[in-house]
Amino acid sequence: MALDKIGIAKRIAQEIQTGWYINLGIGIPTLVANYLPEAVEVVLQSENGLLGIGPFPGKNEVDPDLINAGKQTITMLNGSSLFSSAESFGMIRGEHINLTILGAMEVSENGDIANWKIPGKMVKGMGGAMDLVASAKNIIVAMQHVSRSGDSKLLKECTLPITGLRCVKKIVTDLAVLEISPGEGFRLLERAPGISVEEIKHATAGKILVTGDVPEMTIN
Amino acid sequence: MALDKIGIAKRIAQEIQTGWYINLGIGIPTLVANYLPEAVEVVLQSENGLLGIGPFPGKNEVDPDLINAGKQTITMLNGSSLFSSAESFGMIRGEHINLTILGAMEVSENGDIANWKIPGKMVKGMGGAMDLVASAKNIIVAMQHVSRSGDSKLLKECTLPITGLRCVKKIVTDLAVLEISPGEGFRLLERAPGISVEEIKHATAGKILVTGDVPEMTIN
Amino acid sequence: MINKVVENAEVAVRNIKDYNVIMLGGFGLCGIPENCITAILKLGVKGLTCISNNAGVDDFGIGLLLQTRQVDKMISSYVGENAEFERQLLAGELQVELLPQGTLAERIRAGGAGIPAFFTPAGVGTEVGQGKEVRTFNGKDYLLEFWLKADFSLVKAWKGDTAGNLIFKGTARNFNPMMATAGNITIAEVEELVPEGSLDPNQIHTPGIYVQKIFQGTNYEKRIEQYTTSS
Amino acid sequence: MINKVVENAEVAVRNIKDYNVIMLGGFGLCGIPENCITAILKLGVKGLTCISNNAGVDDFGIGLLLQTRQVDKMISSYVGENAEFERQLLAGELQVELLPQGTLAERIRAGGAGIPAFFTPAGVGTEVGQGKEVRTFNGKDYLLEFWLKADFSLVKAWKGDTAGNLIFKGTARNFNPMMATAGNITIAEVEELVPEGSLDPNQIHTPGIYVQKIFQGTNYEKRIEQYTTSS
Repeated sequence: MALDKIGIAKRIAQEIQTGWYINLGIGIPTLVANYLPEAVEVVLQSENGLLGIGPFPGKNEVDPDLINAGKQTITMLNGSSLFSSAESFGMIRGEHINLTILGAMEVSENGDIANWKIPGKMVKGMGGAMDLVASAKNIIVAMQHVSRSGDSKLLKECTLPITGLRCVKKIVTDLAVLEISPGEGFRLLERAPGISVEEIKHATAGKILVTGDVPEMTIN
Repeated sequence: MALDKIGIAKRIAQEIQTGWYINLGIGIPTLVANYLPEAVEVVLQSENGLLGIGPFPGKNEVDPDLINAGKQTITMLNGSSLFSSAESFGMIRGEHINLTILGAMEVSENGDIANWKIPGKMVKGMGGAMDLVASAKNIIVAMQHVSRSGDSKLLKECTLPITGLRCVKKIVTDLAVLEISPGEGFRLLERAPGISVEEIKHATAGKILVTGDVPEMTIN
Repeated sequence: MINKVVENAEVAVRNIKDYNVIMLGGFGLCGIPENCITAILKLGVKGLTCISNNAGVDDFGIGLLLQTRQVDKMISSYVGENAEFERQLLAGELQVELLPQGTLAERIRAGGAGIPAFFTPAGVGTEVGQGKEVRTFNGKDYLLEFWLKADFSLVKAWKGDTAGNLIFKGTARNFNPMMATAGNITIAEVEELVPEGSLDPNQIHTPGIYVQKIFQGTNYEKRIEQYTTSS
Repeated sequence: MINKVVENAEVAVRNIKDYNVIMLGGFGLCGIPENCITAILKLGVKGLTCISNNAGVDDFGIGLLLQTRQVDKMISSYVGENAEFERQLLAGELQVELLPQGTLAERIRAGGAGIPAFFTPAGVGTEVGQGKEVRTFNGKDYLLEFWLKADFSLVKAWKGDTAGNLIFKGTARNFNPMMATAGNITIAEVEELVPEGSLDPNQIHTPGIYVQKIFQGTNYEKRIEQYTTSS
């Protein structure tokens, strides 16, 4: 059975190691914070100027001067710090962030990502995505394997305007976990529970590499 | 009579207008602060990270964590602010400082300045001088008109390693006030009390421009 | 120290002219110069180029200046959630230059800090990189980007003193400190204006040297875009 | 939050190796990492490249590491007042690269902020500009300068928390915040180490993300170079 958004978030949470500073994009990536194992100590960055994002506030704690990059009201933790946008992107470009998790409209088999613009439709802008993908040492993409219209989002080459070149390391979709094997294609690492290798191959337009038995994900 | 250091400082103090942010170099420039008219409201910058240099501390106020660029213990004023060296030189390069006053070993008739190195002797380093002279909108040099060995310090071209090109606007020496007239030379503006135009011409190796009667400085 | 206080927003903005370039602080609706925006509406200047991370919403923030058609061009990183913006853009009535958020922040910082150009990896191989100089350092490609400056920068702080020193609060800091450095004239509106000497020099976010005019703001709405609670 | 505390200076510096590049905060003797310098003396590593605005005095600060001949190269802006330094320089035992102070500060900031190169006006037409790319922007000449990074950055703060957040005091801030961002491993020594949550997030000068190790310093001498009083 294909994973739902929570399933994708739970699977990504397993990738996270203690001691990491992490930037979570809007949507599924934001959900990942809810499924981190208790023992894993990480710090979440919000690119509008905060390290140490806390839970959403109680109704009496809401502060309009404290929001995340998705403009949601948030709280801070003990040990949090606040800073300007220039400092924040200095942190990002300077590769001080260990992991970036973000959504995508398309990923190519060499790790290109497209997630900021659909020509002819409204352009909302790239926000911080281009800085993040140009700089992150480790990028995981969270997305559906195929679009609503049934087209694969894992392609030989992106068809939409690019956000960044050769940057994605791993992709977690509703069907599979894959990593980019530079120069080779998408290496299939894990199947969603009950999803066959054939189904994943069918849903993947780019070159897919399958070696031996591909294990099923373990999701709690 | 040639001015002493205090006389030079007092004459430079007359150049300063209310509302200016000013960087004072080590030596005579530092003295200028003592002779500002009461009504003139300025802010002094110390490039190691302070706006609003106050007087030297009383014996019980000395704080090793509060020094000026000459490493002297200082105090702060109401309205002072502290910042990093990167921010400090951002202020300087970004031309937020209205006036820089510094010493020189040589100045050329096109406004070049040399003040950081004497080849063969010890090189102490340029500190912040190269940033200051490359960026300041208004630079006044405070110096003796001739060196201890009797050589003019106002030259056609500098002989020592350059600190900055075509940057000096005005020079106040023990003998005269001169401004750089680009492409023309040193324009003599004022004479020190009792010093003749001929004496100044004699002490100036670079081209000097004298128009009409040159007034004597008024120093209180 | 030099006193930068002016009476109110109307006095502060009155020298803004048609076709000026203005920077406006804020991220979304957080930390925006609400009073200055209202005063510019009243002033009625036209043809403005606005540099701001976002373009407000339909009926608040810079969205208000779009409604009155006072803006010819926006330089931003994200402009979602604004129907009037979309209409003007599609009708060709509004020029829009979209930049990566970090590039925008750094170009403004560079403008204030006297750095005319710098290299950044953001946007290499994308539309943003078209026509820009690319150079490789240590095997990685970077774009050459230039400083941004403005005729006026409008920033919003939490506390400020009469000497122009500013302290921001929470994530309302965002683009405000860099924009304060990059305006030929920087106007700061503050929630609390205090006498010089009231703020700890060690806690100042924006030194007063960058601020030409400061005033006590009034009636802050501080609208929340995504009111989200745990319960 | 992630705990960065180590026991003392000896533990903090023990991974520094011969020929490493290290940055040391401070301006003159103000805000220097006294405990780390002592620990490096004890560690005995050789061949170091030290990036620091100054080189200490004969018998304090980096001057101590020059006496023991642990330093092969200094990158600084001002190195006056140090006789041993002068002796080694003239004897060709010490390499010295002198940079304009603002260029030094900005190159370090660039190293931490992922900017491989930038243009600055300082040094155009001087020895500093020899061999460097010159480019004209708006009629003014600028030099291309590159980022600086270090294997280890050693910084000294006033207060720090267990998560590595730092607050500096007075003009002891100087080069410390930029250097904290530009070290592969950044070690912070603090006068007062406090639990996370003790420092106001709005007053942090260096966010903990930049700091890999932090320890409570001891026996600060804080020597004054030019003791100057009004009376």
